[in-house]
Amino acid sequence: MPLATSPAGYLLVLAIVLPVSGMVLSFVLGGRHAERIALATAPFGLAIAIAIAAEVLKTGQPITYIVGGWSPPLGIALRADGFSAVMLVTSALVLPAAMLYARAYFATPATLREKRAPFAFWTLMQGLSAALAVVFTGGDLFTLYVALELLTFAAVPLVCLDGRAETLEAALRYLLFALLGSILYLLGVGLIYGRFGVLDIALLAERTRALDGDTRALLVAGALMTAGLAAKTALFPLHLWLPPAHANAPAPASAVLSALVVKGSFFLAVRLWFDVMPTLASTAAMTVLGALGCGAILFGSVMALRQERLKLLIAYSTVAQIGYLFLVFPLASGAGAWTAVGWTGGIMQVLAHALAKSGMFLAAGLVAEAVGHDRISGLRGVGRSMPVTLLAFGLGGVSLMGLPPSGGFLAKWWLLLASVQSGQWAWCLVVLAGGLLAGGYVFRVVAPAIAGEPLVLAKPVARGREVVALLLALGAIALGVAPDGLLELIRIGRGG
Amino acid sequence: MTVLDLLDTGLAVLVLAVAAWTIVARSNFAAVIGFMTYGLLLSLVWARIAALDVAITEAAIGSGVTGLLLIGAAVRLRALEKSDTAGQVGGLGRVGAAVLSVLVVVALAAVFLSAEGQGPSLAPEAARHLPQFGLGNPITAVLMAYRAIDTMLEKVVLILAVIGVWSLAPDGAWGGAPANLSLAEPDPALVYLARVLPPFGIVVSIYIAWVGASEPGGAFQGGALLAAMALVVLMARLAPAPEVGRLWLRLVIVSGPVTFLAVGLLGFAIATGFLAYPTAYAKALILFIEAFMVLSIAAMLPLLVLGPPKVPGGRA
Amino acid sequence: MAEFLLAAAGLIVATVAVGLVRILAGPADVDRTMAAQLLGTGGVATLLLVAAATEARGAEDAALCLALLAAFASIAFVVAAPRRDGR
Amino acid sequence: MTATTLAGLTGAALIGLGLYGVLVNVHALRKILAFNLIGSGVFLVFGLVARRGAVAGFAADPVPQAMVITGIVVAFSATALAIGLLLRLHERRVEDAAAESDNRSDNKSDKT
Amino acid sequence: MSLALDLFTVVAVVLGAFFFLAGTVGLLRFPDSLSRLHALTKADNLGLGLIVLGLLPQATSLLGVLKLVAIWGLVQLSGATVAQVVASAIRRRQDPPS
Repeated sequence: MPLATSPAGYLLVLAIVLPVSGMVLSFVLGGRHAERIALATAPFGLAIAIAIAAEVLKTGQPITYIVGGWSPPLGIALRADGFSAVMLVTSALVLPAAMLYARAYFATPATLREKRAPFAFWTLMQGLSAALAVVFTGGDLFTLYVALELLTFAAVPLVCLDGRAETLEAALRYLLFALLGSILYLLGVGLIYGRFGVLDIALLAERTRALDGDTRALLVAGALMTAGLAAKTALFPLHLWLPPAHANAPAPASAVLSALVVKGSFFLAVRLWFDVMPTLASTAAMTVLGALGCGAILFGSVMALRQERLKLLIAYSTVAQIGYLFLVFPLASGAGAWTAVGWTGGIMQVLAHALAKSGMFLAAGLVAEAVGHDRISGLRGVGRSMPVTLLAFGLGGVSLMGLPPSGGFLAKWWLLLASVQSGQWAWCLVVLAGGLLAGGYVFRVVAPAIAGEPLVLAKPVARGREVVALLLALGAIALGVAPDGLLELIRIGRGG
Repeated sequence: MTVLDLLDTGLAVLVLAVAAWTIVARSNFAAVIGFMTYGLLLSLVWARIAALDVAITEAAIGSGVTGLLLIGAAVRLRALEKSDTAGQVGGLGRVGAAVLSVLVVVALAAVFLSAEGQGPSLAPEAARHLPQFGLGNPITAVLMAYRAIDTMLEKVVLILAVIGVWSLAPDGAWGGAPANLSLAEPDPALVYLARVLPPFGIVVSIYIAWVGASEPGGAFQGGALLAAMALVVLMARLAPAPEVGRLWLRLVIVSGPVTFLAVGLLGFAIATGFLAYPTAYAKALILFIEAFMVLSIAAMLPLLVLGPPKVPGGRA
Repeated sequence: MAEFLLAAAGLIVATVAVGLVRILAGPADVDRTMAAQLLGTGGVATLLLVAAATEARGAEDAALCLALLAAFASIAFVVAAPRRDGR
Repeated sequence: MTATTLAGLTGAALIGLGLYGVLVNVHALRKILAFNLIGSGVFLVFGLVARRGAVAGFAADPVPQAMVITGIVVAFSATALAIGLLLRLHERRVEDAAAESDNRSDNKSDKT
Repeated sequence: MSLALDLFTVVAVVLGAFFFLAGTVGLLRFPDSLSRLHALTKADNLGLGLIVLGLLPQATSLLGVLKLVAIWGLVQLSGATVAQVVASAIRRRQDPPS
């Protein structure tokens, strides 16, 4: 494993420093400057992310940067493998999309120097961007703890920007779950350090592989960290905080919370079981995670079917889609021949859901703005008055259901394939059932929306914002023709 | 059993008893007071396991800013408490929670007892490079050099927390100042204390921050003490709470992380890379960053205690 | 000598610990605050004794911090507590 | 048993107590306190790890101790944010209840 | 010489501990808040004062002496303030809540 800085390693530093500087500068200058800085730095962020992905793809190797020249275990390494790279690019796409969309929501009025909600939104979004960059590139378990907290602190206040009592309650509940999650994670970090005196992931991978003898500390650590990360990812039955938080947040915030923030803690759970302690990922433990995922798929989908508000429906759908992610544990761990397919399917699910769900939340936000409410029963004919918005919602739905051609289809197809090849048939049934249920809750919205007379809108919305939502949903569809390069990239750094 | 063992065991029992009290106490206020004494006892425990830096941190934070934060909350929530009849979940939930908690404790205890004796350590490694910084305290080297990026990011966490707390303001109050800490005119004795104590406090803070280079102490501890002094002044109403829209306030807040970031980037030019220090100037640069971090912390901690802006916004 | 100082430290911890009963019993919040105040002073004394007995570097500085903040809890209580009939 | 192991076991017990408190207490302020108990228990575990790293004349391993200091800062920020949310929520509920229960036009809306 | 100093330390520390004990007993046994406060300030003043006095001969450096004296001074200042402030708080609220 490389423990030296790669030639392009400085890109990882830039990926972190750029949003941090932007956030700090926005905080100082405030007002309209915060918005300008956020939007102006976004293209550079995307360029850095793409450069990292290109470099990883070109060299076929993870990129490493040794911070301060202090090699682990004493110092800290930043590291980006293929999974990191695709996540960086995804967040560099979704965040700016949500920001562009949010300009109308969170504009500072000309009469004021600075306004509360816009100031908080634009600084916190950049904080989120920085937090995600550290989550995806951190190579040290304690640095990743700090990254998790950054993520929490940037995400929670976004939920209650409108200041209503319900949103405050949702934010508080979210915060308590998240804090419990990160403290459990931290406890695991302490136990691992106590066992090896090392927190660097690459070094730990070597140590755990060479380990024979007492694995008690590691198993306890693994269990605690997984529980903590599951709470932060809202894995069933620890999902209680997610629906109120994601449904009550302003639409652009909901989009990034569902698309990216829950993926951050999932990303770390994957790091833990696939990189830090792959040899300890017993079939039983992985099956438990998969089973919880199944529970999430079924429970979340059924709950989504029963919701009366559009945003709550989408939020419960997130609970269900997170369930699919956890199938990656039984389907991609171990040494079976199917693991490559299972892995690709799992990662594809992360990407497809990020794009589809952000598009759907943005679309739902537009509907709520235009109609004045988001009760599903009152949305008959909305598709006729807002065709672009409804198209965005529908295309996102196609990906959630797993219909071809879409990223969601490929993800579910590969997950099915891996479960068949590995003889773990039970997962197949749940994946298929989840697809059907998703069809149910998407059609519940779409069918009446395109029927009947066009709904009279209380307030028209800007075409540009509809296009942003549509582009995200189209991205989820476009993943369905995944180029080989992407598939190759996703696997770089695996099984090393 | 030696006297020392007796002291340690007694402390442990005491810590656990007070902790249990904060869980079961009926009134919130009693629980909060319990929690404050808990923090104090904990700093004695830290002193006993050779973690004086942590003991000082715990003493500075636990008996200073955290206490004020919690007491303020307990008092303001008192009305709520009375309407809240259900203090705890029902019997079955309690049993479940107890079983889960006991399981966790047993698992942890098993790990600790199975591996008694020496564990892995980076202490020699951390000490080996100390001379090149001219530092005597390895913890400062860990925080400011080996794991500098964590420390830098932790300051970003603090900024995000400030933004988060500020974002809870009522819309009309934005740009204004947080509410007064004291509801009534301060007692003359308090005003006297607030005049006399801060000069000593400033000296002690600077001493603690400075001595951190070679002995237990450091920027965070110094900053936390300064923050406590600022809060004493605010409680006595000798100075008004600052308005959150002020440029100077925001500059002070970010000065620590910005200096850290700037010196870190400078490392690309004058040293081997990000957050690397050239050997000749290492100590000077570290102390330079720490000076601004003290300032940042001394500004942010009181702001977190003060809460969101409340004052202007013309409530008519 | 060290043994004696530690014994004294233990004695003081035990003594003020007994005083913590006031936190449990109250009856008023002001009594609870006083118990915390006593423990604070006791903590300073204990740290000083431990510092002298074990030569733990920095224990005196920890005591210095505690001494600086000795009045903090009580003042916070008085300042935050509303007036007599306050809500 | 050494002072170090004792501190570790104290930490473990604190984590258990705190976990129980978080799960059992309904009031958010008490949950926040309990969360802090877990936090300090976890820090004590780090303290144990640090102390067991006392090799070759060093009193303790400085790396976990430094992490505890970082952790304390983060835990304080978390407490402050949680309390901010809780107080604002309380305030909002009082305001909402007041707005609901009396709609008189001469409502002065003075809260304290 | 050293023996005399040690003896001095022992006597002062024992006396200091005694005052802590007295303060605690007062805090527990006295019937009302004001007299409890009185007991408390005794512990603050005399208890810590005597212990600091007793430790002075054990100090190894001038800085150590300075710190001890500063600690004593700070606790005195705080103690006096607390006594005043808490006393007026007690007077302000004759009927305690909760």
